[in-house]
Amino acid sequence: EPTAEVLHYWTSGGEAKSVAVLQKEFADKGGSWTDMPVAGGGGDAAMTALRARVLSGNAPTAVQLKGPAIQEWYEEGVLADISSVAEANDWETVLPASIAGHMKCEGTWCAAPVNVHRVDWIWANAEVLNANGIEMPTTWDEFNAAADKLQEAGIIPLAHGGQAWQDATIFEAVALGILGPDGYRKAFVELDNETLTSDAMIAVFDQMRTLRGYVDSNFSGRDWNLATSMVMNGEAAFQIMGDWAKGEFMAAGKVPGEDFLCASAPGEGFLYNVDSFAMFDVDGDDKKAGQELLAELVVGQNFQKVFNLNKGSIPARTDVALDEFDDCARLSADDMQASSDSDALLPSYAHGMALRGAQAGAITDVVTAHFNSDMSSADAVQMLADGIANSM
Amino acid sequence: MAPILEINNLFKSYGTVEILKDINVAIEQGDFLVLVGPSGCGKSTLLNCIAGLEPISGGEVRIGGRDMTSVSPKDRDIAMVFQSYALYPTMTVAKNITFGMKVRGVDQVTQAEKLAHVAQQLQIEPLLNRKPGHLSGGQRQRVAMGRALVRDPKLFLFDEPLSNLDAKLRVEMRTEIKSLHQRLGASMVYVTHDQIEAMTLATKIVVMKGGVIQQIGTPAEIYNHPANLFVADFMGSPAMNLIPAKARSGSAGTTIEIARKSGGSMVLTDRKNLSLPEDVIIGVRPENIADANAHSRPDSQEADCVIDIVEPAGADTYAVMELGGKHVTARLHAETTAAPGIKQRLAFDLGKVSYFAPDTGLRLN
Amino acid sequence: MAPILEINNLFKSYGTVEILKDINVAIEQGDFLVLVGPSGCGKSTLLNCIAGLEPISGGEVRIGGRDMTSVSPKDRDIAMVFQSYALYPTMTVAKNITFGMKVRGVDQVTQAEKLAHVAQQLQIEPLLNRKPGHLSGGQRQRVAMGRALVRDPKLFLFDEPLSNLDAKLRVEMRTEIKSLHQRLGASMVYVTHDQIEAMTLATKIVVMKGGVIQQIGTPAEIYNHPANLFVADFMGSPAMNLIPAKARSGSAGTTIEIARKSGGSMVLTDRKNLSLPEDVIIGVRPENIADANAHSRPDSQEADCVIDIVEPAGADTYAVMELGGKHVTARLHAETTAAPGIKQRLAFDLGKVSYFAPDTGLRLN
Amino acid sequence: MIKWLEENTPKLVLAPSFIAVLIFVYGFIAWTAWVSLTRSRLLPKYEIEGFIQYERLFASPRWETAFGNLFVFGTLFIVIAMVLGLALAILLDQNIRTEGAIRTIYLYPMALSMIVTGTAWKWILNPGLGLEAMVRGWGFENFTFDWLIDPDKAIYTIVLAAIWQSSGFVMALFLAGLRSVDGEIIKAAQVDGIPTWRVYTAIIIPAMAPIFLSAFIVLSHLAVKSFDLVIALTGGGPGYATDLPATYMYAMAFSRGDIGQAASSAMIMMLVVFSIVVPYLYSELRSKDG
Amino acid sequence: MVDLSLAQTPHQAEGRTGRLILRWMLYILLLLFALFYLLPLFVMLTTSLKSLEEIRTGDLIALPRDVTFAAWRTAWSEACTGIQCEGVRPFFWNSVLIAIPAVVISTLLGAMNGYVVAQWNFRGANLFFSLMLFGCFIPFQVVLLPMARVLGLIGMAGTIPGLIFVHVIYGLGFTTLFFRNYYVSIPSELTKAAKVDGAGFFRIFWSIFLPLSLPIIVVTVIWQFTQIWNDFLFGVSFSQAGTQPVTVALNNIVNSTTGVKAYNVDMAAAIIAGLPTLLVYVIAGKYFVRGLTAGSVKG
Ligand SMILES: Nc1ncnc2c1ncn2[C@@H]1O[C@H](COP(=O)(O)OP(=O)(O)OP(=O)(O)O)[C@@H](O)[C@H]1O
Ligand SMILES: Nc1ncnc2c1ncn2[C@@H]1O[C@H](COP(=O)(O)OP(=O)(O)OP(=O)(O)O)[C@@H](O)[C@H]1O
Ligand SMILES: [Mg+2]
Ligand SMILES: [Mg+2]
Repeated sequence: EPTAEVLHYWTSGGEAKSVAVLQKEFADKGGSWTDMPVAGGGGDAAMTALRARVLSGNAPTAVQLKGPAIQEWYEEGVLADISSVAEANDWETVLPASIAGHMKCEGTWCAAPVNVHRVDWIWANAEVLNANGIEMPTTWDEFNAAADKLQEAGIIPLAHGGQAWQDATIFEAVALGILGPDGYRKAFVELDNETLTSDAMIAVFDQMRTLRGYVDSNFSGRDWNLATSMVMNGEAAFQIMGDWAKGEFMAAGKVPGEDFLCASAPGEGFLYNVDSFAMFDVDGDDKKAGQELLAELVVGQNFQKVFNLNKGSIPARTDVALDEFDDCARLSADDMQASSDSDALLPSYAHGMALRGAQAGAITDVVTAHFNSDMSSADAVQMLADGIANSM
Repeated sequence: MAPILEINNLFKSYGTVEILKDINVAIEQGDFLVLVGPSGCGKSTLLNCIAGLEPISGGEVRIGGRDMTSVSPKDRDIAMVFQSYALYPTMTVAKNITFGMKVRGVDQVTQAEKLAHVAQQLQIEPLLNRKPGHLSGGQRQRVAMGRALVRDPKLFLFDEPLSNLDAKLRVEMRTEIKSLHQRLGASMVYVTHDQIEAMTLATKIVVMKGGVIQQIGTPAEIYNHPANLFVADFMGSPAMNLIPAKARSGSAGTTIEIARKSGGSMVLTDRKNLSLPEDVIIGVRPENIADANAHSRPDSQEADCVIDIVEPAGADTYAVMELGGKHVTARLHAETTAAPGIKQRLAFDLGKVSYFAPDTGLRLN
Repeated sequence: MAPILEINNLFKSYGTVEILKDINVAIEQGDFLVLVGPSGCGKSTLLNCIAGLEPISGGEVRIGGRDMTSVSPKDRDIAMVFQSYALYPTMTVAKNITFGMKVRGVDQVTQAEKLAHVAQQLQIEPLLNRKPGHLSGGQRQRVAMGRALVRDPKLFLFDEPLSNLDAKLRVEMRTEIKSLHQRLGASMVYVTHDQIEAMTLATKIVVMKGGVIQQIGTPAEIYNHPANLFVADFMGSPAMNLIPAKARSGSAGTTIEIARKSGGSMVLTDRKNLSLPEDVIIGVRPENIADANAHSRPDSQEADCVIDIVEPAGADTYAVMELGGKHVTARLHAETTAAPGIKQRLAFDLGKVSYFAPDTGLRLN
Repeated sequence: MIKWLEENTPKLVLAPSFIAVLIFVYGFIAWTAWVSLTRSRLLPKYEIEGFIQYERLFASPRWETAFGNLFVFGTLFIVIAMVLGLALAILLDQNIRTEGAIRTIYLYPMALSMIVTGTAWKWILNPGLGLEAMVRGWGFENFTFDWLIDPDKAIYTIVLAAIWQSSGFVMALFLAGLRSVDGEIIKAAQVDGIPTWRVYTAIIIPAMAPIFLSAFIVLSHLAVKSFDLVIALTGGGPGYATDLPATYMYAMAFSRGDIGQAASSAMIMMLVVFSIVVPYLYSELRSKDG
Repeated sequence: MVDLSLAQTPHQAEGRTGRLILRWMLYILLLLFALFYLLPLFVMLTTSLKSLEEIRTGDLIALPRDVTFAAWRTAWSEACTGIQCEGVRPFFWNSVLIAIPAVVISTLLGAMNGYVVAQWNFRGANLFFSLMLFGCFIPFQVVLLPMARVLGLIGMAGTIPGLIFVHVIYGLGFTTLFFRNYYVSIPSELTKAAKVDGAGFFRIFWSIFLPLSLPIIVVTVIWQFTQIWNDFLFGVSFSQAGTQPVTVALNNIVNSTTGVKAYNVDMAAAIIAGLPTLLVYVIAGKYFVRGLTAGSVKG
């Protein structure tokens, strides 16, 4: 009997429902699922637990892991090889190449992708935009112009929560817009020093400074969903946030396109945040069977559809029918396809897809320090370079 | 002038147990009141009530004419030595003594002077920098004394302040207290179970038993005219002999007939004119039964007695015999010829005896 | 048989201060050793060392012939009454008393019996269910006694066990202790500052001063033949009169010349043959200076003295005069005719005097 | 054998704790020291590389902030919580009829997980939602209370919340101490004419010196380890203005997979604790013997 | 009981009113502090009684417009903590199983250690105590990984006994601290008397010291229970599915990064999770008794 102990951090109502789908499928195939949810800190708590479990020689069968962390764990020699499943199900072709890249460790498959969150979304209150005669901006200059207008009208242009990861989220959206996909890749995937210290990067920080002016004064420490509420209430006009914000709108009964608008943040490209399951080396045939079954199901058509319908993200595999998905999701899927083709499908650094923790953290430190003080952009760029050097 | 301390109809209970019952005492400025009574009779409790440390259940306490019943201890202007010492454990001896003065803002120089004076009186100079935990029992007690002596209050309350001192020191301390009393004209309430202390210090003694006052009087009154059997028995050491007897009035006075162990009886004649009931208890102190050869007082009556036990005690020898079914103690000379089992001629000083009613215990003469 | 308790060359320091210096004592089975000495001289410390409650700095303690120096208190088979009581605050009186038995596995019935017996002896039956916090001082002390009395140890250690009891109770307790001692043949070490207690209870007295033993002897030896000025002064109440005098040997014995306040001198003749230096201190107890009419002893010498103070004290009257530059106390009859400022004929009992060297303080006769 | 057992019972009783502490505290400290000299990332490695982690640590502006905050936060928190706890204990000691209820109210903040109370505090302190908005709503338009969003003052909101959470326990600790002081001594002081406040300052409080040690250790432990508090209330923000060494270390060890860095920061933290606690401990234990 | 009622002025009539005023001031002061302490609870309670809709649209710290207990029900038995949507209820039992033995064991050990250090002075006792104390300061994040290793080695990884073990070890420093510092002020004569009475080490501890320790036991139990019950780090690291304590469940309810946030359920869950601790405070609080050593020794 295949068994699996699954460590993950999907615990809110919608998320839990989504995982339950997987569990049900797993059970239908005769598997027994042990749930080990640990939420908090964007997975930090789960990673803490994971480390303790691995060190005590009691690793879970499957763990919700993403981005370079998969490779890092692989380097510790604790991941299992699920290439047989991947090859049997032809993951290579159904997954976008850059996402598939994250799932492989030195050529073998070691993780299975679940979904794709788009991070560089910009959300808006339709009514507010209408009332002020504003279109969804497509460049940062447009955005700034719209924001100025809104500010005059007494509306908070940008709803934002002052937490480091939220700062980083808008930062990477801005960076992608200003540096362009290649520049972004150079800076935040390859950590190219030249790009990091370029004038364009100074411009990115300048735009951050400008954005800071569009945020209300009470933003410090605000949860992202309270910021979303502000957009919903018409208190604020825009929010730059991943597609999970859509869940808040939906939960409040808002309709995309009517009550609220979604658009990719100004500029080209697509920043993704892909959740995936990594399989850990475990003893016992039942557990191994569980891992294989799990991997197969996770990437299976049905689960990819049902899960992402619930969660608000889009399937990782590109061959899932999207009829039941909402407009924003369909837009996301189209963009992903397009970006993938134009080589602009990029990992989100703010959500741990692009860099290892230490480097990503070093960047965030600078971003949030800059955003919350009156540091000059030039200083910020210098700090950025130093910080990254120091984190190596 | 109002009495310095006046206690009217004071009652005190712990829970349902009544500890003090209807206490009425008044002392004048300069009085030295000594409280005596068996262990547990309520002496410390009474002091606590006077000090305001225990709430009272009824009656009132007036100090200097003011009703103090609801005034807090620190405003009663009293100094107190506790039976349990109650030293401040974290302070040195010197601090223990000067702390009260410091709080009252007495200047440094005066503090130092008073401290030096008291330390010398109490012979604790070498200990001034020690903490109480490092002192012997008697030393602690002296520090507790010192804490009261540096004060200059309306009223001193002492709860067995010398019980842990050696005889020599105790005599010296007693003298100090007496001279303090005379010098300052301070008023004192003093608990002791040392009879000599009570006798030599008091201007007034209160004898208590089970929370009830038995007698109030001068030391001489208490010693010579005990109001009842309890007081008679309690005061004096060795205790007064209380011998059941038959009294019969005659022309020459009253004859007192006391049963002997061997059968028969001893007859003494009190030449005073008394009207006694037939059954009496005659109280006679050991020092009023002496070797016949030594004394020759007008009221003495001699008789032969068989001695049972002889107890030499330094300056005196005590002889115990049986009379009226009781052990009777006589105080004889250290060189007495008395020996156990031998008949000895003894003189009974009838001028000093007390008579009590066996039923009520009250004094008859 | 080995002595029940043997202390050899015991030293004890607290930090750098030496408290006990070269203590050597041995007591036999059934001995009743009383420790006396001024407050702070080290009595309690010595008891603590015997009990093993304080580590000793040198020497050894042997109980029942066994070296106990490194044996824990509970295996020394001792019972102890602490000067500070040290009752268990959370236990009732009954539990306080039976705790030791319970620990030693004495059966319930015996426990109850012994408890009942001891409670009756100590008159604390009504208190058995109280906690120590709700007792009077004397009651606490009796509970502390009870805790020792229910035991049946090789050695009892008592540290001023009766200091907070009234005179009557104290006499009764003293009798209980004495009879316990005789009945069980138990050995005891007993600290007291009550001279009568010391005299009546002890088979052997140890007088200490500043951690050094001054004299060991029977009560009579200590009282009548004090080894030095300290012991002479310390034992007896009122204290022995220690009067500087000039001694001159002659044919009729030794003449002792004592300076009078008024000038001139008083001359007494000791008919014993003594070889004394010229300067001596003559020690004479108050009871050995009496009204001339009362006594007529072979060794008595009469002399006229001017009395300064008269202190009546119940059974006796004390008269104070000045001789040899010292206040000298005489114990006269309660009915003495002595009065301040009046010349009184007094009898000095020279058969009972001690002579000391003024420089060393040691006894000469 | 029995005798030996008996003589050594006290030591035997301490032995398990002693061994546990040796292994699980000092052993682990040694382990940490070791790791702090390596380039451990996700999981500990054991090849010694020298002091690079310390160099990185001291080059980090975030650590600088965190370290500085520790002193501001620690000092304020310990002092205020101690004073407040003692004051509350004394007030509660005045024969208060509703003592039980009040005591529980003062204590309850400890009962609630900071994961959530942080959110409540965040709202209360948020100028747009909480106190400031409320007071302005009452008509005091100029009232400002915006520490939470001011990078220079945000650390004080952490102090506030920390005091709110722990002062109740300090109060309980002191209350237990007050209750253990012998009543006779207090009586003696009253008769001596000592005013109540002096009774406390001069007699009762000195008698509780050991309890102060307890309170001090508890509070400094909380100060050094304050973690959920910061995470829940400010998340270290604005920026990383309210970062503390504990949050820094956690971030390094678990969010960033930089265990070597975490270990070096832990060593520095312990060094700080050592330099503060040891002198205090020394004086405290010495005075007990003296 | 000692009455330390506040100062009284000389004149009796004035004294009474003066005292009354002081008394009132005292109560007002206590009340003000109570308000300060209650403020966050007020916010939590009101939030937990609101509907999610109201929270989204309304003022966060205002009183609820419509009171609903739905969030409480959800928190207790319906909220999702992963695929399991049974609220915090199932995790309660784990926490109880961990907290009670850990509190009892660590308190008892701490009491013994404190007793030895305070009353059985031997060379090195103070050193031991200092070592113990310093152990209080080790950051738990540091011990996590080596501890995981050790638990794995001794086969207690992921088990409740393993968690108890960890809590006992890292609670010892504090329990020892509390008891030692309480016991040093108990007069050593008590130990002496008991020794003479023939009581051994354990007997003295059990019969004399434990009964004297009520207030400090209360404090220690409050501390330990709170620490252990509210512990998250050890709970999350050393548990596995099925042994997770309630804080992990609470965390799972509260801390979703990308899911919809239900503040009312969060608050209700937090209050529910805090109830046992509150209960301990109320029950244990009764034993804050005064004057346990009364009458034990004089001087
Ligand atoms: N713990 C201690 N540290 C230092 N010195 C002490 C300590 N305990 C007692 N002392 C000193 O040792 C000496 C002897 O004390 P001890 O208690 O034996 O006297 P004692 O003879 O019993 O006196 P008392 O009759 O007053 O009880 C005293 O001077 C005392 O001050
Ligand atoms: N807190 C209390 N609760 C109940 N009863 C008490 C309390 N304190 C004292 N008592 C009882 O009250 C009575 C009087 O006690 P008190 O201390 O006044 O006696 P005392 O005359 O001073 O005796 P002693 O000479 O033994 O010190 C005693 O029988 C005692 O047991
Ligand atoms: Mg008394
Ligand atoms: Mg003594």
